[in-house]
Order: sequence, then C-alpha cells, then structure tokens
Amino acid sequence: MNMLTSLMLLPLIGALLISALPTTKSLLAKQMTLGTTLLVAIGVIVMAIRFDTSKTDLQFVETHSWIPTFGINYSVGVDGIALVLIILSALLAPIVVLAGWNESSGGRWSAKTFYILVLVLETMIIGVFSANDLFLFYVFFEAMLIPVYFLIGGYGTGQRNAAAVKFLIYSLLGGLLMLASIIALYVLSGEQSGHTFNINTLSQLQMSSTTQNLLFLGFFIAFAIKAPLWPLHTWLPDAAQSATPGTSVLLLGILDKVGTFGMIRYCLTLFPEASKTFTPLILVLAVISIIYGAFLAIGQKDLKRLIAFTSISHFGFITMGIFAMTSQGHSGATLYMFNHGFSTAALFIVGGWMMSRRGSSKISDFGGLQRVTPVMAWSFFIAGMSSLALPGLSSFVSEFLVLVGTYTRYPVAAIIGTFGIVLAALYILIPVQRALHGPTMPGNEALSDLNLREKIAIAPVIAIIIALGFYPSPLLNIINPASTHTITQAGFTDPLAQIDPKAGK
Amino acid sequence: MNPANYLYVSALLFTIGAIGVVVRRNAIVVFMCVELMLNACNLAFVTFARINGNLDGQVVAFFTMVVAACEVVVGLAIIVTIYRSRRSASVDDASLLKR
Amino acid sequence: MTSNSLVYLIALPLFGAAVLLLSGRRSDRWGHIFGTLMSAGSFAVGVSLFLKMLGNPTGERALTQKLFSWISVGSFQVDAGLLADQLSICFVLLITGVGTLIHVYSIAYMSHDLDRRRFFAYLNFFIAAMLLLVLGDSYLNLYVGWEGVGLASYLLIGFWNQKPTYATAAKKAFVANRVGDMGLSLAIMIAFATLGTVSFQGVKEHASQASTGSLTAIGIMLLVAATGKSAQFPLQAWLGDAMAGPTPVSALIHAATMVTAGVYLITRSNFIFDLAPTAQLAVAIIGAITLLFGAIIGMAKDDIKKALAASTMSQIGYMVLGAGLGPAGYAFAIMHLLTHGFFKAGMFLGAGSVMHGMNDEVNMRRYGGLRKFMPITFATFGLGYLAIIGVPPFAGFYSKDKIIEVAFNAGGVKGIALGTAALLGAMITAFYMTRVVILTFAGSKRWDDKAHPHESPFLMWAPMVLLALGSVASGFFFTHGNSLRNWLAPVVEATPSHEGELLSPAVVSILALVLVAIGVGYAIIKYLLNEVPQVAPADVTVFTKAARKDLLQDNFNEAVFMRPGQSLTRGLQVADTKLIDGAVHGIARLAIGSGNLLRKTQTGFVRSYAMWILAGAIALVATIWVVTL
Amino acid sequence: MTDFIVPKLSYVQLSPILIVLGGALIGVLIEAFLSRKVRPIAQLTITLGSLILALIQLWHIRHESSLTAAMGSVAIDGATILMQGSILLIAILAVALIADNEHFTVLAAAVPGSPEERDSLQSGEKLTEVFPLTLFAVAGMLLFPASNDLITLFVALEMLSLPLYLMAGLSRRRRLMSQEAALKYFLLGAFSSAFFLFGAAYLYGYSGSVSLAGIRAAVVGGSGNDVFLLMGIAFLSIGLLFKVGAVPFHAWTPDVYQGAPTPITAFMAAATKVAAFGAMLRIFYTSLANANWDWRPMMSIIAIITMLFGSVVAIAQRDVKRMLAYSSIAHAGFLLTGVIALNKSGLDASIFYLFAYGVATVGAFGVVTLVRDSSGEVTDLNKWAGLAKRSPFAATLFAGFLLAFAGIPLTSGFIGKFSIFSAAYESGNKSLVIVGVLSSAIAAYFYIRVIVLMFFKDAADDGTSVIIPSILTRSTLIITSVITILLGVYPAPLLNFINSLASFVR
Amino acid sequence: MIHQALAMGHTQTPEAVLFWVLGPLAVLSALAMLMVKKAVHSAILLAWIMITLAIFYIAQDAAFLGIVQVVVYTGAVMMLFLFILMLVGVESSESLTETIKGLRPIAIVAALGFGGLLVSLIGHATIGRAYVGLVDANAGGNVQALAGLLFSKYVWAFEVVSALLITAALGAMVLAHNHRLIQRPTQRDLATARFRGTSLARAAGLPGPGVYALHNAVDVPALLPDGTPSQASISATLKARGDVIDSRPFQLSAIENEEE
Repeated sequence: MNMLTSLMLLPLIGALLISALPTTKSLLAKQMTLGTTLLVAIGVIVMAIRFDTSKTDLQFVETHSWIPTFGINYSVGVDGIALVLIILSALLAPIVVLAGWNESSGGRWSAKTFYILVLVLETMIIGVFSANDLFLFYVFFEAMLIPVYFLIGGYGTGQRNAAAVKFLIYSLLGGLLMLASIIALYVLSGEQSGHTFNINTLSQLQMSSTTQNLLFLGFFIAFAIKAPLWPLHTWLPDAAQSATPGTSVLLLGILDKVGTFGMIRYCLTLFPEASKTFTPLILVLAVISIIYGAFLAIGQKDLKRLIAFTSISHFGFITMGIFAMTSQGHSGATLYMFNHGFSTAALFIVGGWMMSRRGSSKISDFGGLQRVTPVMAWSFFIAGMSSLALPGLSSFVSEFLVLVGTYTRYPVAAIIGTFGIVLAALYILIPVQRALHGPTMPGNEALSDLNLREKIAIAPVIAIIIALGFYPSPLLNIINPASTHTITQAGFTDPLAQIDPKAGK
Repeated sequence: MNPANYLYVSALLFTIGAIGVVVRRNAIVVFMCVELMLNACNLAFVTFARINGNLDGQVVAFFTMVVAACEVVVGLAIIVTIYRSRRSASVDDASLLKR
Repeated sequence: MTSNSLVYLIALPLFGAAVLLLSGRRSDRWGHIFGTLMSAGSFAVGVSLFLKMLGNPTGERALTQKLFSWISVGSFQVDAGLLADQLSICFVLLITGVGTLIHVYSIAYMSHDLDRRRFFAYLNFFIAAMLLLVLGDSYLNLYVGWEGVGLASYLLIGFWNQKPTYATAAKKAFVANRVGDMGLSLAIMIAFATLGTVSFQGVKEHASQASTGSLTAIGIMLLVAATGKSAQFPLQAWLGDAMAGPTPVSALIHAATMVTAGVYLITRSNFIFDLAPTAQLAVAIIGAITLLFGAIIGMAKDDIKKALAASTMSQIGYMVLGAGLGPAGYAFAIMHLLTHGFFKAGMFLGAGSVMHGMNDEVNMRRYGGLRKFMPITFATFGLGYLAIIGVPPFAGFYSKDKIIEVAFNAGGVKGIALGTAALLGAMITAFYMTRVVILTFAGSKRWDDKAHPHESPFLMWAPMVLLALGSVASGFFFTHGNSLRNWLAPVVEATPSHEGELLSPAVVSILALVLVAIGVGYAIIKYLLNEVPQVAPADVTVFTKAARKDLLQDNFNEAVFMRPGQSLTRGLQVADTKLIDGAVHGIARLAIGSGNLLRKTQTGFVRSYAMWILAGAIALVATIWVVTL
Repeated sequence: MTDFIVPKLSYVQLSPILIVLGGALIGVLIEAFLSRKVRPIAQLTITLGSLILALIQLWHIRHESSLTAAMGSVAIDGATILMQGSILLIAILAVALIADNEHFTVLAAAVPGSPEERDSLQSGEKLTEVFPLTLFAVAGMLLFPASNDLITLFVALEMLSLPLYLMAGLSRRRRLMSQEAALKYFLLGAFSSAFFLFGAAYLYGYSGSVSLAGIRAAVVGGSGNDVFLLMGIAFLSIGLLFKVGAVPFHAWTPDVYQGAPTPITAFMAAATKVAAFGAMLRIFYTSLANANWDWRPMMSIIAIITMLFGSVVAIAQRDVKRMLAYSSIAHAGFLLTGVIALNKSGLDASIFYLFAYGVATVGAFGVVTLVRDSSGEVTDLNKWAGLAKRSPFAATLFAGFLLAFAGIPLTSGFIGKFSIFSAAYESGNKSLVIVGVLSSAIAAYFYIRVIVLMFFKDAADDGTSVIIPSILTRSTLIITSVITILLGVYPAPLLNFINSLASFVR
Repeated sequence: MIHQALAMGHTQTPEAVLFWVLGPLAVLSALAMLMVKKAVHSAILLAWIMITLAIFYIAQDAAFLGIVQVVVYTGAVMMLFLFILMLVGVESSESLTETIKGLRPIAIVAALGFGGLLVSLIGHATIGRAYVGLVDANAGGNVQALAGLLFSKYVWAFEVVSALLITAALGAMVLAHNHRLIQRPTQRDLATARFRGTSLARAAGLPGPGVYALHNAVDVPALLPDGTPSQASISATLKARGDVIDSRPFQLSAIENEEE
C-alpha cells in the first residue's frame, strides 16, 4: 500500500484499538498512543529519506476513484512543502503525547477518549497535507475541526466551552466560504474540462478576473482564519488559553499551518492572478499581524495568551513570506512553519509544565524559577530564544529568509516586519524576566524540576531547534524544489540583484 | 353572459373563505370557511371545464367533494376531541405550543 | 588559502560551554579549570594560526575554511564558512588572549559563587560566539556571532538575575542590542537585494558596481548595528546598566571585546563605507558625539564600574571616529581597539580587585587611599591609567593621538570639528580618569570599618599584571615600523592621506598632552587637594546632574519609546477585546437577537399562522400582478 | 361521447403502492377482528412486512419507466423509484420507532386527565391503529411524487396528510399539546390544500388539461398571456411549500413537530419532505420547466428567506423538537435551491439530499425519544445539559446527526450540501449559494450549541435520564447513524445509483 | 381579454339572470357567514351558498355535480357540521371582537388586497383557446361522460380515494370511539364501597364544587369540614389543563393565621 495512506491509516487503527480498551486502562491507552505516534514518526522519517529531492512534482502519489459522480478522487501525494509539514506533525505527535502524559486526566471524559481524539486528529492532519484532490482536502480541513473542538472543550481549562465554540464557528465560517469557492471551481471545471477536483487541472481553469478574485477571497479568508491573520485572529488566544498545552501544540503548532499551507498550495496555485491583485492588501495585513501580535504579546499577563499572540506575529511573518512571491520568501515561510511548530511546541510544553506545577498560568505567579527548577527554566529559555529567532536556532534561518525574500520585492513590508524582531525580544524577555529571573516567588520554592519523562520529551524538540539552526539544509533541500515550482506556477521569478553577481568574476 | 363571471364569484368566495379562516375563532366555523374555499375551487373547475370544453374539471370537482368529505370526517373528529378536552372549540385557546 | 583548523578556534570554547551546561552540578568541581583550558586551547590555536599566517607571503595570508552549505535558497547562498584574515586574527588573539586571562582571573574572583561553573560556561560560550563574529566569512555568519555575543552578554549581565534590577539591566542590554541587530539584518537584506550576495568577498567584489544610494543605505544600517553593539550614540544607554554583571564580564565583554564589535564591523565593511562617503561621515560624527558623551558622563560617575563603562563608551567613540575617517583611520581604530583592550580590561580587573577587597563596594566616594592596601592593583591600574590618558610612551598615546591627528587631517570643517572633539575628549578623559584614580587610591580613607581592604590573590593579580604589560608596550609594538598598519593593509587598504595635512603629528601630540595635563591638573585640584564628601553633593550644576543621570538618556528613551509603547500596547489590548472581538460578538448577538425577535412571530395562534400563509399568497399574487401589468 | 376506454392498470408497476395499501387494509381488518392482545405484534409484522415487500418490489421494477401504469395518472420512472425507495426506507426506520408504543395514548378519545384515561393507561393496552394509519400515509407519500395529474396529486396529498393529522394527536403525554398540534396541522393543512386546489384550477384553466403532460404542452406551446399559469403556479406552490415548511408557509412546523408524538414527528419530518419535494421536483422539472422565468425568481426569494429564517430562529429555540423543526425549515430552503437549479445534477442532488436528510432526521428524533424523565420525554434543551455523561451513546449519536445537519464533512449532510449547492451554482444561481453558505454558518452555530450543551455542560440532577432503547429503536438508531456516516465517507454507490436512475418521463 | 375570447360563447339570458341574482347573493351570504356570531348561522349560510353553487353547476352543464353537491355536500357534509355544532353546543357563539392585536385591520386589508388582486388578474387573463362549451363533451349525457372519465382515465384516483375514505373512518374511530377498557363500577358497587370502605368520611358523597370555599368558583377546591381542600371537588379535566387555582389562600387555617 501507498506510504501516505498507510501512515494515515496507522493512527486510525491505533484509535480503533484504543477504543476497544476498557476505560480504566488509561495507562495502556497512553502507551499505545505513544507507540502509534512513534511508528508514524518513524514511517514519516523513512518517507522523508525516500523522498526524491530532485523532482518538483508530487511523490508517493496514490489515486483511487472515490465519488466518481462528482469527479472526486482519493488522491494523495506530497511535494516538499507538504512533506515538511507532515514531518512536523509526525514528530510533534509523540512528543505531545509524552509531554502531556497526565494532561488527559483532568478532562470531562476518560483519558481513552483523549487519545482517540488525538490519533484521529493525526490521521486528518496527515490527510490534509497530503491531499491532492481539492475535495479531499476540504473534507480533512473541516473534519479535523471536530476532534480539536472536543479536545478544547473536553479537556481544557477556564472558559473552554466558549473558546471551543468560538474556534469552531470561526473555522466553520471560513470553511463554508471556501466551500462556496470550491463549488464554483467544481462547476467551472465541469464547464471546461469535465468535473474534477484535481488541483493541477483546476489550476489551469480559465476564469474572469472578477471570478478569480472572488474565489480567491473565499479560499483566503478560510486560510486567514486558520493561520490567524489580523483581524481574524481573536479565536486563537481564547482557544490557546483554554486548551491544554498539548492541544495548543497541536492547534498552533500543526493545525494552523494548514492555513498557511493552503495559501501556498491553493491560493497561489489556483488563483495566481488574484494572488497578485491581493498581494498588497495581504502584505499589509501580514505586517499588521507581525507588529500587532507582538505588541499584544508584550501586554499579556497570561502565559498561554502570550504564546498565542507571539504566534499571531509569527504567522504574519509566514504570510508575508508566502506573498512576497520569491523563492527565499517561500522556502523561508515553509521552513518557518516547521520551525514555528517546534518553537511553539517547546514554549507550550514547557510552559504547560510550569503551569501545571504552579497551578496558574499568570506570569506574575512565577518568578525565580531558574533557581528552583533550572532545567525547566533553561528549556523555556531556549524555546523563547527560538521564538525570538536567535541566530543559531532554527527560527532565525526561516525568519531571515522570509525577510530577505520579502525585501527583494517589497522592501517597505520587510523593513516594517524587521521591527518585529525588536518587539520579539521584548515579548520573550519580559516573561523570561518575570517568570525565570528575579527572586523566587512565594509558593514556588518547592516546585520540582523536570523528571526523566519530561526531559525525554523536550530533548528532541530542543535538539531539533538547535540542529536546524545550524544545518537547515536537509529541510531546505526538500522544500526548495517545491517552492520554486510554486513560484513558477504562479508566474513569478525572483527579482534579480541590482547588479549581476557573476558579472564581477 | 360571460362564463368568466363565475370565476369572479369563485375568486371572491375563495377570498372570503381565506379571510374567514383568519378572523373566526370557532374551529368549526374556521373549518367551514375552508370548505367554502374548496367550493370556490370547485366552481372554478366547473367553469374552466366549460370554457375548455372537457369534463376533466368536473371530475376534479367530483374528487374534491369526496376528499372534502373525508377531510370533514377527520377534521371534525379532531375538533370534537379538542372540544372534549377543553370544553372550548376556540382555536385561540389552543395556543400552548408557541415560540 | 584554506585551513582546517579554523573551526577549532570556535569549537573548543563551544564544546566547553556545552559540557559545562549539560553536565550540571556534576562538573562544579572542575568546571572552571575545564573552561579555562578550553579558552586557552583556543588561544593556542589562534597563536599557531597567527604564526602560520606570518609564514605566508602578504597576499596569501588569509585563511578560509568552508564547513558546509548553511542556507541555500535560489540565489541566496550562504555557506557556513570561516575566514581568518589579518583583521580577524588580531581579534582572535585579543579575544582568546584577554579572554583566557579573564578566565584565570575569574577562577579566583568567582570562587565563592555557587554558580561558578555556569559562569565559566557563559564565558566559554561568549568566546565562541565572539570568535564566530570575527571569523564568519559573510555578513550572515557574522550575524550569528553578533547575536550570540548579545545573548552571552545578556546571560552574563543577568548572571545574578535574582536581583530584579540586574535582570532588567540584562533585558535592556539585549533589547538595545536587538535594535542594532535590526540594522544589521536590514543591511544584509539590502546587500542581498542590491548585490545578490552577502559574503564579504562577494560584497567587496561587487560593491563598486552598486549605486551609491544603496551603499549608503547599507552603510547607515551597518552603523545602526554598530551603535547598538558598541554602545554608541543613540543606543548607548545599556552599557552603564550592563555593569550589573560580574566584573570580569565587564572587563572582557563590555570593555575589551564585544563592545568593539561595531568597530570591527565598520572596519570589515570598509569596502562599503569607502564608496559611501555620507555613511562614512555619519560614522565619524557618531563616534565624535559618543566620545564626548561618554566622557562627560564619566566625569560625574561615582560608581567605579560605571565610570569605567562611560570611559569605554567614550574610547569606542574614538575607535568609531577612527573607522569613520576611512582608509586613513582604520588601522588606528583597530590599534586603539587593541590597546584599549589591554588597558581597559586591566583597569576593569583592577576595579574588580578593589571591589573584591572592599566587600563589593563600588562607590568611589567610599574608597580612598587604597594604594597602601592594594599595591599591585594600584600599580597595574595606574599603568592602565597612564595608557588611557595618552601619556607617552604608553599604549594609548600611540593609538589615540593617531586618531586625533587623522581626524584633524580629514580636511575642511569636518576635520577641524572632529579633531577638536577628539582633542576635547582627551582632556575630559584625563580629568575623569584622574578622578577615578585619586578617589580610589589616593587621599584619605572614606570607607567604614567593616571593610578590610586587602590585596587580591595571585590568580587575580597575575592577569592584571600581564594586561598592564600590554598597556605599556603594545602601542609601541604596533606603531613600530607601522607594523599593524602594514599587517592590516591587505584588508583595509591603509592609504594615509598626507595631502593637505592640517596639523603635523608633533603638534597634535603636544596639543593633546597640554590638554591632558590641564585635565589631570584640574582633577588633582578638585579631588586631591579638596576634601571628597562620602555622599555626592546635591548642590551641583544642572550640567552635573544631567551627567549623573547619563545625560538623561534613560529619561529620553522612556519618554520617547517606552511610555508610548506601553500606551500603544494597552490601547491595542483594549482594541483587540473591544473592537475586533467586540465586532465578532456583535455579529453573534445580532444573529441571536434577530432569532429571538423572529421567534415572537410564532404566537401559538393558528389564525396568525394562517395569516402568514395568506400574506405569502398575497405577496405572490401581488408579484404576479406587478409582473403581468 | 367518446368511446369508453377500458382502463388498464399495470399492477406490477403500481405494486409498491398497492402492497402498502393492502397492508393498511389488512391492518384495518386486524383492528376489527383480532383480539387486543395480539394486535400489536400482528400490526407490526404486517406493517414492516408490507413496507419491506414494497421495497423489494420496488427494486425489481427499478429500471421500468412508463407513463401508462395507471392510465397516465402515475408516472413510473427513475425519480419515482428513488423517491419511493427513500420514503419506504425512512418509513421502515420510523415504524421501528413507532413500534415503541410508549409514545401513544391508549385511548385517544378519552379526555385528558379523566378517569377513563387513567384506566386506559393502567390497562397496559396499546394503540395499534397507528400502524394502518402509517401505512395509509406511506401509500399517499408513495403516490405523491409519482402523480402525473393534478387529481392524483390532490388525492395523494390528502391521503398522506389525513393520517398525519390524526397521528399528530395521539401522543400519550401532554395530550392537550398533542391535540393542539393535530388541530393546527389539520386546519392549516386544509387551508393550504385549498390553495393547492385553487392553483390546480387555474392550471387547468390555463392548459385545459389536468395532466402534467398536458400542462407541459400548454406551457411549451405558450400563449402570450400567462396570468392563469402564473396564478396556478403560485397557488399550487403554496400547497407544496406548506408541506415542505418553506417560509412564510412554515408556521405549523415547530408547533406540530413539538406537539406530535416524537416517532410521528420523525416520520413526518423525514418522509413528508421527501414526498413533497418529490412532487415539487416532478412538477417544476417537467410541467413547468419551460416557464422557469416565471417561477424561478419567486422561488429563489422564498428559498433565501427560508434558509435564513430557519437558521436564525433556530438559534433562539429552547426545545429540541422545535429546534429540529426550524432546522428542517432551513433544510427546506437548501432543498429549494435544488428545485431551482432545474438541471440533472439538481435532481440528483435533491434526491440524495432528501434521502440523507430524511435518514438523519429519523435518527435525530429517535434519540429524542430516549431522553425521558418521570413525565415522559424531555425536550427542554436545558435539561439536555450533560447528556453525554448520562449516555455517551445517545449524545454521540445525536451529535453525529447534528453534524450531518450542519454539513460537516464525512457525514452525509456534507455531500448533500455540496451536491445541491454545486447544482444551484451550475444553474447560475450564485446568490443562492452564497446565502446558503452563510445560513449554513448560522445553522452550524445552533447545532454546535446543542453539542456544547450535551458534552460540555454539567448535568443538573433533575431526574432526566436516557432510557435503554428497545431493540427496534436501537436498530433504527444504529442504521440511521451508519447510513449517515457511510454516505459521508463513501457516497459513490448511492450517487451513481441516483445518477443512473434519476430522470423524469415526460 | 378573457371577455373577448369568450365573446362567441355568450350564454343565454336566463343564465345571466340566474347568475346576477344568485352570484351576488352567494358572495353576500359568504360575507354574512363571516359576520354572524353564531356558528349555526354560519353553517346555514354555508349550506345556502352550497346550494347556490349547485345551481351554478347545473347551469354550467354539470348536472351530475350539481346533484352531488346537494346530496353529498349540502346533505351529508353540512349535516355532519351541524351534528358537531350541536354536540359542541348550538347556542355557542363567539364574540366578534378580535383578540389578536392588529389582526382585524390586517385581515381587512388582506381581504381587499387579495380579492382585488385576484379579480384584477382574472380580468386581465386570457385563455389561448377558444371558448368551447360542454355541448360536445356532454353529448352522451353528463353523467355518462363523467363516468367514462372516472372509470377509465381517472380510475386510479378513483380507486385510491377509497383508501382516503377508510382513513377517515379509521380516524374517526380512533379519536371518537371510547371503548371501555375497565368495567365501570355500578352505582351499587360504589355505594357498597363507600360504606364498606376504610373511612366513612366520604360516605355522604363528594362535596360539590366550591361548597365550603370562600371563593365561589369551579376551579377552586372545596374545603372539607376540617378546613383542608378537597381535591376531589375539582373536575379532573380542569386539573389536567392546569387550570386549578391554588387553594392555599382560601384555606380557613391560613386565613385565621393571617388575622392573628
């Protein structure tokens, strides 16, 4: 069987097996989930190794007729961009399970349900990134809301119900707008080439510019909600604040990438002209997101909300990189998605441990943790440094690529975006100072440092953050052909340097 | 005289019946107004049958009568049941279900 | 020429840092030794490389090493490559040399600190980052080291971060540095967009083909970067606070090495600045402003470390000024950088020694007459003092006077203005440094009886002595036969402009010496011959008050950046919840509200339902009526 | 006088209807002659038996197509077969719910609260008349979409309505509400069928024929003045729109849905919609297709109002059954877009949607029957809080049906929504698609609210409980949910089937 | 214009006279049916309208329908209505003041609008075909012709209608037939039970409504001699409807307490 399909089925099988367990055996459920996610991770790594970086077209393609009446196929396949995101998901999943070992216990339902939801979600995430059929993509895109919704509402804290509903309604609204566009594409394809949802075929449809603009908006709004772009972001802080750290990692680290992934894969490919038309507007929104998210992050008193707002800022960078329409911007944006996944994961995971130990998510309740729990503090610090894109850590490479890629075509956006790096220093260092530094706050003296399980969970994250900072080539090699291909498809070429670098030689 | 005039009568009777359903409160009277509407329809059918020169309209009218008879049986049964429960045949009293 | 050993320069201290950090408390006992050894090892590699370079012919001295392809996207190709040319190797030797000395010093200085191992880990990390900064073969590689030292500086300033003010100082330093970093990243972006490359070699080759406008932009952005890292006006405010770190840190990072990175950057980018006169002039002006700014602050400081920090700022101003003077000044800027590295590091270590003996007291008004108790410290400090105020034949005399001279000879009004500023600076330097020496070592004792001043242990004074030797001899050594200038020539193309010489070297020296004497004299009158109060007098001029408050730099930043920023943050928070989220909730409320409103149409009366049907029928008929008529 | 034509009925093609009618008659005979004790089981057997038999018979004739099965009164074609199949399947599922006699009064004639009623409840007897009534209604429903002339249409309309009026009043609990529902349904139903008849009269007047083919011929032939045609369409539509619950002819829906016994609500909500839309599709796709410029704008406006109204008002509901009623109004709006589409894909989509929606509706109401307290079913939404704690099974099923209603992918509702909107878009009705999408978003809001209520709210200790369903109810629930999911995951076979079959003979 | 289209089909004068006499009368009767208070009067008026219509049918060559109208409709259906009216109470009349606010004016406007629009539309309608008349169709006799249609073309509908009739019968049975489920105790049984029962309290029979109550209404329970309300004194129907007024305020003990 095709590798992608097997990888999709694997978590589903795991979920089925777990659902057969009695509710009381939560430890076994955890172990099985961990095992399944690890298997998937290994599978994805094998797939990454077998991936041929010299090709630009999709690989591991598998196509079956699904709903022939509508020309819908079960069609999967990955290019470099999708593969990287699948790697991200597959690697983060076992980490999330291991890190949030006890996360499932405080919920409304049994731990078993929690892990079933997580596994189902993993299937859908792999599916959404590997779908090569617009309809299939949409199915995964919408269906994965449900497990997340239950994860937030069932296992979160505080205003979890409201947050879950807000998340779902926002997402559904965007999804329905996209559905309208998809329907339009479907009908157009029926008029021009016979009904199909094949992305390649759809990208060759003839459309009037008005149609293209409208359809583009349908897609873009859905994606802009998902990868929260100002001003469609307000669901994210609420959701992140209410969700458990593990869910937040899945949500911000992986799920929201579907938005930016969709912008690359669908907005640009299907509507190149409209993308051009809307680029100025989107860049403005992206830049606003960068600055706005950063400022709001600075002002947050709640650790989870703070991380959420940093993500909004980061998603601004990613969006900017995508719509810069340069290969640097694109590769940077894709790499950024990967790196943001890990740095946010690190922040949420470690932040989650801090919060569960202290029983509070207010930053002011911490203080002096570096004395009490040095390993935890260090982990948080490194995660923070990654978040502020310290050179040598992975985020830097991507952030810089985005900026440099944007600058070559839209210098003003890049310059304003660059201010974001100063603000990033503030929004990371302020919580670091308040939570880790200073005198030990009363109530924190007896907090325990990370145990072995937690160390095992966070170590690979930090290792990846550092390793990719120095040696991002493996990922860039996978990404580059795909992003160049996308740019070319969208009808762009990199702007040349003002002088020809080879002229001098 | 023009047969179309029957259509005017039919339309007026139908209107009056419809208004009767709205303004009258006694369920039986309301139902009688519905019957009036059906009769108006029948008149239209018969008139049209005459205009069109085929008997299909009359057949419809015949069926209408039969159907109306059945409807009357069912309707009155329901009204009687309601009346027995409430000691009232006013449709306004039956307003537990709302909002 | 390629060399495979460049990487060890960085790898050794990096390895040290990693080992010390990861091993945790297990390495408490031997960590400091290990760290020192790593640093020393790196120094050894540096020396061997230096010797190797010496052995090569002038044109082939530069050593390169390509490690791997770092970032490669489209035309954006950056290798992880190292370049040790004549300029870099000076820094390598300074960093590893002074660095190792300070490691040694710290063994003793930090011996009572429970976290000494962590301190050495940071130091090692700093050495590695700083070496990467000077060895990187492209702007982007440099950037990694550039932020790396920023991080190291942050960690070290905040080493005692349980004290909130120290933690704040660390944050302030990092943020100020980040502003500079933003300049550097913009410079790199512009360079890539204009020249299509970010390697030093590539930029150097193509710079001449780029427009002056772009080059000026790059230059200005590089200057912004330099001002951040080197505490130049207007990003100088963090340096004083950075003295919160342990004194060896101040010596190493905030005097000898990191803060001079800006000078390195400007010198390294000579090929840009030489083609962008406006940017170059800006560099010189910033340098001149800062050297006066720092000097003025230095006059009013009672905290010995802050006084020295102000002095550092001022001295780096000299270097930047020198670098801003173009080919004529690069070599002298670097020379002053190196000599300053010796004497300022020495003085900082001296200050540390004093504090060590005085229960960490830093207020000079509570010192006095310490020369009897700390003779070695006094001697080494004194030699550094003589070097900094530029008394011949000490090192400062050679380096600083050269800068003043080149400034005067820059030509026109510019030359006169810059030269005068530099000269004035020399006089102020003499004044405040004399003040420091007098307040600390001369006069009567002003400390309370709890302090028991004593000389520091061998491990502390030995590095001080070595550095003092450097401050005495290096100037002569560097200028002898223009050795440094010739050495650097392949990198910075030193072409002294003797055309239209305004003042001859001799005149400058004499002028400088006279002004220095005036400064020294005034200080002696004021502080040696008059009683020094233990508490700083309050009835002073506005000017002094301002100087004490660092010329209101913090107030300025607070008023212009911090407060509006805070207001903006608060405003945006309100906007986010009230406006954006409010709009969302408003739509939801609208839907619910209209639902509740329409719900009322369901009255429960069957007659009103019939009315709905009838109304629908009427609407339909009316439509037909309108359509058909 | 024309020569008498000896009528020829093609009994094979009519057999599904005849089988059901026969079953009903046997049911009546059982009422008359069998002892009370054996009646329930006998009735159930007969009812289910005849429905299943009819379904089997339907399968045999699925490829037949004729206009002459009943002298031109009935059109047997793919569309008919599909509609009838849907109705039969839904009816079977609903009968399984109806069989749980707990819902029906034993003595409908007894005055609520009277000693007779008390006695009757204690007697432990069961009301078995619902079975033949159901079968009569099913027969009417089977006939309704197959009718090919206005007379048969009218007769079928009454035939499906009368039993429903009656059954709406048979609830065991809350008798007064149930009777009120019957009264309202009856009065308004009669009112609307008068409109239907009035429209039929004008169509007859316009075309001189009562057969759909004749009307079609007149429309195609088209005289200049079509006032009668327009009036005919308008009034006829009122009758049909009333049955499907389109705004402003919807007002009965919530009240009747709430008041009627829940299994009946399930049956009528699902099956009536199929039948009424089936008839509507036939009329508009065959007879009136060429007059689409006359009716499309008007229907579009009604569809838009219906979608929005249903979705918005549903938000404000506090009773499960009323909420489902408004949801059915919204769905009527979605389905109207399929009628308006007026193309083959619109027909296919409508049939699929009707089936998917019908099955999910039966399932959803089936879950409603399970939630009870001491006074019977609990439909107050507030008391549904924390249902997942009480019964994860019921809550999960209900959530699944709600998600299907909301059109979330991997449920049948999504495929339905997609196909129907794409058909509407294809026909150029973009505004309908946009409104449809927007109201779907609004609708999603209240479906989700219920899910929140069931899963994320804590249960109050108010005696609400979820009973263990009887075997029949349980199988209905399971079958409906399986179909709902299956049609979301792998709808290809059904879609192919519909696509190959769905067409109208003319 | 329909008038022109039908010009050739003008009917004879007698029919015109008939129409102009009976037509307006029918409409007026219909209006009166709306206005009269008593349901019975409405029913009589409706019967009259139906007879009018029967005459119209006959006038329009629909003799069979005319007869059936009289027999089935006026005869059977209206009798059924009257029966039910008697059951409900012949004297029952409703106040004609409108209870739903604003419905009356809306209804009047609707009536004028709807009627006006319909009349106007019919006025503008034309029929594409010529006026035909039923002379040909009824050539073999109206009844025969109708029978021909009914038993051939519309035989299916004709057959199916039977199902409708059965439904109606079944429905009437279900709703109206009140079969004994449990043997009603006879008066003797009751009397025996009263005196042989555990308590003699009810031996004197049930209290009448409101007998001892301070409030003389059927929906207030009577008070037993000890001052407690007797639930038995209230009609079960009222209870089921929830129309029973709480008796507590009327309890003797409560009132006494208040006075103290």
